[in-house]
Amino acid sequence: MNFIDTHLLSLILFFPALAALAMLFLPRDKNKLFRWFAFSASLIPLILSLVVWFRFQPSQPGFQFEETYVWYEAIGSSLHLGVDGLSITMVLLTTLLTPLAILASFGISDKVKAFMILFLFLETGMLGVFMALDLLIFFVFWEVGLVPMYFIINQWGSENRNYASLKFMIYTMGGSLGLLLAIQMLGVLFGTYDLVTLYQHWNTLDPSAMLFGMSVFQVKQIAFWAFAIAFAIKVPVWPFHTWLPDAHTEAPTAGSMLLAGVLLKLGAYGFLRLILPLYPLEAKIFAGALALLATAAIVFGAFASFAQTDFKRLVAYSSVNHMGFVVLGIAAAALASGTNDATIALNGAILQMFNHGLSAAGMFFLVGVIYERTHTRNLEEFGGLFPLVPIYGGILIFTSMASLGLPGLNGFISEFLVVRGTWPILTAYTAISMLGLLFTGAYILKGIKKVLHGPLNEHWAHGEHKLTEINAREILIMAPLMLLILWIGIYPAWILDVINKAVVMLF
Amino acid sequence: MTGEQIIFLLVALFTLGSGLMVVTTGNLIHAALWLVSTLFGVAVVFAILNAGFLAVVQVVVYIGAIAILFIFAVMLTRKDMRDQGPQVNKNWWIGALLSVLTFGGLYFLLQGWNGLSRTAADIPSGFDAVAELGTALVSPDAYVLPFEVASVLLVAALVGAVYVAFNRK
Amino acid sequence: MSIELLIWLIPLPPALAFFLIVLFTNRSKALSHTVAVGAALLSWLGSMIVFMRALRVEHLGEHPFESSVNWLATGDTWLKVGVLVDPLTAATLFFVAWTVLMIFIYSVGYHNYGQPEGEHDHAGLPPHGATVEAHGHQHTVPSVEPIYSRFFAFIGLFAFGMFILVLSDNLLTLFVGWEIMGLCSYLLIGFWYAKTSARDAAVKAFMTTRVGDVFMLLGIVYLYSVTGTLSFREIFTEDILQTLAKVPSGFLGFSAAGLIGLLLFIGTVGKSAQFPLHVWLPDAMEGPTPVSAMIHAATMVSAGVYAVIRMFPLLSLDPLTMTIISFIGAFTALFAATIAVAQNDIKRVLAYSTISQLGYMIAALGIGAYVAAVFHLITHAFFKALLFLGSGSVIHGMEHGVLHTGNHEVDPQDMFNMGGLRKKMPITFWTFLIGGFALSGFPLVTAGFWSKDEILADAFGHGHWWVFGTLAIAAFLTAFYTMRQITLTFLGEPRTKEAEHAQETPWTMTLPLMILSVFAIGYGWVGIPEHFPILGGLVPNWIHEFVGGTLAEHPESVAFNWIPLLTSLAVALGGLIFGWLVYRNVQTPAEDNFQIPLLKNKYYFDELYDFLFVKPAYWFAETFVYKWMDKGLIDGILHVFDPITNGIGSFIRKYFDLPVINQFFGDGSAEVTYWFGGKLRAIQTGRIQQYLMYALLAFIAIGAALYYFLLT
Amino acid sequence: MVPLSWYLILAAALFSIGLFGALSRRNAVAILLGIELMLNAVNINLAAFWRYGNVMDMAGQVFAIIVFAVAAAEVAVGLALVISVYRKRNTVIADEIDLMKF
Repeated sequence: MNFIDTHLLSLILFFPALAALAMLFLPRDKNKLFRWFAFSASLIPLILSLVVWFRFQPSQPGFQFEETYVWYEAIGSSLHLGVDGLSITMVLLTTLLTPLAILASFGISDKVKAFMILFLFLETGMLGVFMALDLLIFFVFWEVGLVPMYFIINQWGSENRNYASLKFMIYTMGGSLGLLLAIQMLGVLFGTYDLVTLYQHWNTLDPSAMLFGMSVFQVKQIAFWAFAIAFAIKVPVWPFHTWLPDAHTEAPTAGSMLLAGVLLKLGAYGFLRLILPLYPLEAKIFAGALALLATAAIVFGAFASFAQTDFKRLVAYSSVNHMGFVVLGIAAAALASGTNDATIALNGAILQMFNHGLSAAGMFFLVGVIYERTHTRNLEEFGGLFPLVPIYGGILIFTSMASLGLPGLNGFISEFLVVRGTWPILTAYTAISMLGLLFTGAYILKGIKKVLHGPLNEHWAHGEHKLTEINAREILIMAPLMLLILWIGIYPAWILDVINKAVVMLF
Repeated sequence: MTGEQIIFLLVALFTLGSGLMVVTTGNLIHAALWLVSTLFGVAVVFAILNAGFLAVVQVVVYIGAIAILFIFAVMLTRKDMRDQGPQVNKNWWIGALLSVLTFGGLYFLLQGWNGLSRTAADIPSGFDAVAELGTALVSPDAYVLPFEVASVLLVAALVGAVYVAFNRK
Repeated sequence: MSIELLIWLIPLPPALAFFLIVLFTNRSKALSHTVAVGAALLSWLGSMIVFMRALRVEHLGEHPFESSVNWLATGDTWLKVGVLVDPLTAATLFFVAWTVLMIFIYSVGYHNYGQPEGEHDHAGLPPHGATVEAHGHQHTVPSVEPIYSRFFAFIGLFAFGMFILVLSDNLLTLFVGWEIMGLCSYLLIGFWYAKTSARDAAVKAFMTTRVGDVFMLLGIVYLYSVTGTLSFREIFTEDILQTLAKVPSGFLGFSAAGLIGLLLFIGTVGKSAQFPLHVWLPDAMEGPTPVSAMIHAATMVSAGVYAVIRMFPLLSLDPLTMTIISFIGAFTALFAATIAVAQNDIKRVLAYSTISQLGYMIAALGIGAYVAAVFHLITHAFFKALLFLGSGSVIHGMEHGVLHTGNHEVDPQDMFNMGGLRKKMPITFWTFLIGGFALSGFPLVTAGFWSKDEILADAFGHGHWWVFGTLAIAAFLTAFYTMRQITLTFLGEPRTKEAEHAQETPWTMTLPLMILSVFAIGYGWVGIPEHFPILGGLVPNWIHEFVGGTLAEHPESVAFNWIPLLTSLAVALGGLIFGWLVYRNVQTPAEDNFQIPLLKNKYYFDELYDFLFVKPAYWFAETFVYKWMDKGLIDGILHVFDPITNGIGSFIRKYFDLPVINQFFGDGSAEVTYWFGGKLRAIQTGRIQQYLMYALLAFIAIGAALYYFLLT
Repeated sequence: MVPLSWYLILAAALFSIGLFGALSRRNAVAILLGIELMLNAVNINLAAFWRYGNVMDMAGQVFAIIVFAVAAAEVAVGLALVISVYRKRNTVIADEIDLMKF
């Protein structure tokens, strides 16, 4: 047990990857075995991260469960892992959503082994980003998460998957390019990639010194934008968002779940973990621009979502809209760091990340459920399905309402906190973003209206096209999500307390 | 010119002459017999060099085993012995030229070596070359490994020869 | 059990009922409605206990029941949420609990919503029509929603939302309840979701109220930012109110209090369907009738007014905001009343009358008549619930007639198809009459008279002449259209065969009507002004004493004046008589002189909004944002990279890779090697001796060369 | 005493003769005979260098012994090959065994 105690994080991080390697040695064509193997393999990190969650001391400053291993001594990079209140929530979200996503992809019968292996690798990649306390490790995992997702979209996606996967890959790689350069620069400057050390050095840099023939100020600005663009693409912030609808729409259901549930959070996490602590001044200078883009994401995301006729695309655009609130909160916090308003905004932003992970994953899954049965996502081809699938309909309405931000469910809490935090700091932007909030309602209702309500499309009522009710496995996937949605909505203190303490100590 | 030198010259002439006959005589049986005489000459040279064991082995192994093996081989491929065609190929002159060149080259190289006219030191008294050789061959700090490798080689050759020459009919 | 714990528990039974029905009992109709009614009964019981306890506490305003818990972590502090029962809450709780319980019971009677059950009405079947046999006819009815239980689940959640809203001690949970009700109204208005009109009405209701909600959220957020608290008791302290009144908001000269008040008020405008966000309420008639009663009378629209009443100390700080409120209230009162005159649908008339009456309350608040607003809110809740349930009963009876004749062309909700129902449905008639007279303000005996009179008296007494005038005209119109409705529906002779065959409804429906009519008459007596001639002082003006205690400064009751009283009498009686005179002989819509197209079409607001907001929103979303910006501009820019990189790539390929690398170096070296190989292969003779010779030649040559170059 | 050069020259001459045999003879067995001559020439050198160098170091003789072994192995395998080829192609003329050509 002692080994497990001292290596909790690395166990969580590498267990999926090891399981994926082990899967290579399983006999061929045993699809059932692959599915259950991958599913149970992804449960272990969940259990371990729950252990971490319960052992975590929210009031203790700094990182916990730290582990350091030699990795690349020559350039001062080490495998340094650790979590604080900010990353523990994200780790929990990841380890929670991965088993659910794997469970959701039990319906896949094509190249199951490869699919499951990619998923487990993906989990390691995502977890690595959240746990890394070393810039180079951070980047490595950042990219590790990218590759499996590319193949998942490219191999198991729907019609337009080539375009979508390529767009996703190139977009993200385009962002990573600057990120890598900036990371290298930091590494070269300080001879270490260790975040904890960098936090101290980078901000105590003599402002009059010259680096690479430029003033410190200019260098920092350049590095800031390199970081910011990489993360902005991942979040995505308007106008870097157009990869998202394509990728989400074309990805297989489980892929979309993780893409929306976790991968988008990587960008926001980058903002919180790297940009705010490393570039407080620059962030403050450019917070206005960031807020403008975030507001644009909220408003235009909502409108674009409203304009869709493709159900999945509608949900995909809703992510742009929701993640806009995260960025808005971050922008406000950057502008007024240290104030109580900033703390509230960040609380909201982080909770929104978690909440969006739950509701977006749920929404994508529900779209997937109906797509699996009807093989269409066109809203015009549905209609009046409620009597055929009452349970599904109920779950869809519930999850939609969480996405809409109905009070009593989780989305409201985080949106309220973000709006509360940003209002005194960025009043005009907050007011404009309300337009997005209004249209959040519009597109959610449009989705429900077109799918469940209205006259029944007889096509789905009889014969071979007869729509079947959501099955037990699928309900099992939704159940934990819905429970958490309701739980956070009614009593958010359990998670918000952890976030709040982390935010107070960090920023 | 000492007696030893005379003996040496005679032996050398005998050896070389026999060697020439080996490569030039038409009848292969004769060539094999001429080989026996050459090998015998070499054995004498070994004797002159005080390498008594080598001389004995030369006679026993080479003459007694290898040369006989040749004769068997010749007899097994007997048809060609009666071939009346030339025993050398049409490029024989190139071969001859190359041989002469080789000899000339070696001779030329030897000319430039200062240890050429070295004479042999006396064998220390009580030195038993055969015993020394035996010790050297089986001593772990000397040549036991090459010795063992050689034995392995022989086994391999034995197996290989049997395998190659084995008549599957 | 401590009273605080009991207060916490009041909202829970309906919520539990919701989950119970959704998760477990949804297959059983009887079990579902039992659970729902039982939950309502429990909440009612709890509310009554709390109400009684509240009555016994002196100075409840200063020492309310309250209790709170930590909810949201915000930096170093927590946002607390909790419950609060002060006089206002107690009074509201009283009428909410009663009306909710009545509506729940009524819903059981409204069983299957007036449609007969058919054998095809099994759960899971598409609701697109079922053939049923009733009264010897085969009928194809627009199918009954088979999921009966769903209705009770929804109204349970609805009641939960309302209790939360009423009991909460802070704006945030008030907003939570507010929005839960919004969701439920959406679900219930769209209950017959297979009908396109119901579906659209639901979306319209949700979106229109959401416009208000978004502003309200901003108001809450603003208030929270400025004061750092959302608790009513903490906000309504002298210090905070003074600060709020002084701090400028930087927006059109409003003080912070004014702007917050305005933002919160916009929320109410949406929720209580005030002009200009009133458009959703008439369409909300698409829902089942108990729902209409729920939304219009007891809960949702009242919630809007309740919120304004609740925030009155804040709102009253800025005179500009107050002016806006009174203007919107008075305008809505008149405006909706004029529309109601021209409606033929029995429920729509009531819908517009609701809007109009809510305008009354808002206007009353706008002029500072706090107690009058509360009084009217309560009386209105009772008599409007009564009217809606009564209209439901009428429709139920009419549908019975429709099923009897089998003529589905006849709209059972059109008043011109009715007439003479007083004989067919006597209980419904008498209770409806009571409700209608209360609405009209029939003097002395009805509750509506006292509350309406108090508003008029307040308006007159405080010198708000134009408010007084507007409301008086509206009151006249109210009496007029109410009488029109009663005349067309119940009086005269049946105009259609269906009306002849209408039947009285079962006891579960009439019992709530009777109970509510008791309140519609009796509740007025708790608020008779002290100086009222003859009656004043016989019964203490309890409502003024009790509710007035909510405010820090006990409001002064206005001095008695004959002018508003006489006006009130005149408009009420005048309207009723005029309505009866005009409509007693009218048989068809063509004979109705008030069917003015402008009024009939509700001043074309739907069309206007469609043109101004809905269509542009669609255009903006679909064409501008998606087609032009995302697909056109952003993806367009991205797609430019494709030809550029492709162009560079193919250029390099065409002019460098292919000729230089491939042909010259690649293929070239291969060709040279091939040529040499062809030449050199002659030496590959297969003859071992030749190879040996080559090797030797090379050896000698190399050796000679080495010797020559190295050793010499 | 016989100088070292004599032995070396003898060995060189014997080697050249063997080389000529290996290069020129048509018969495969005869080629092997030439090779035997060359091996013997080497052995003469090894023995001579032992005798004229440090007598205590038995390396020369040891290697001569190993050459014997190699020669024996070579002859055994070589002759086996010759016999095998003869069986298959009915010839031992080296020039005619030229399958491995272009």
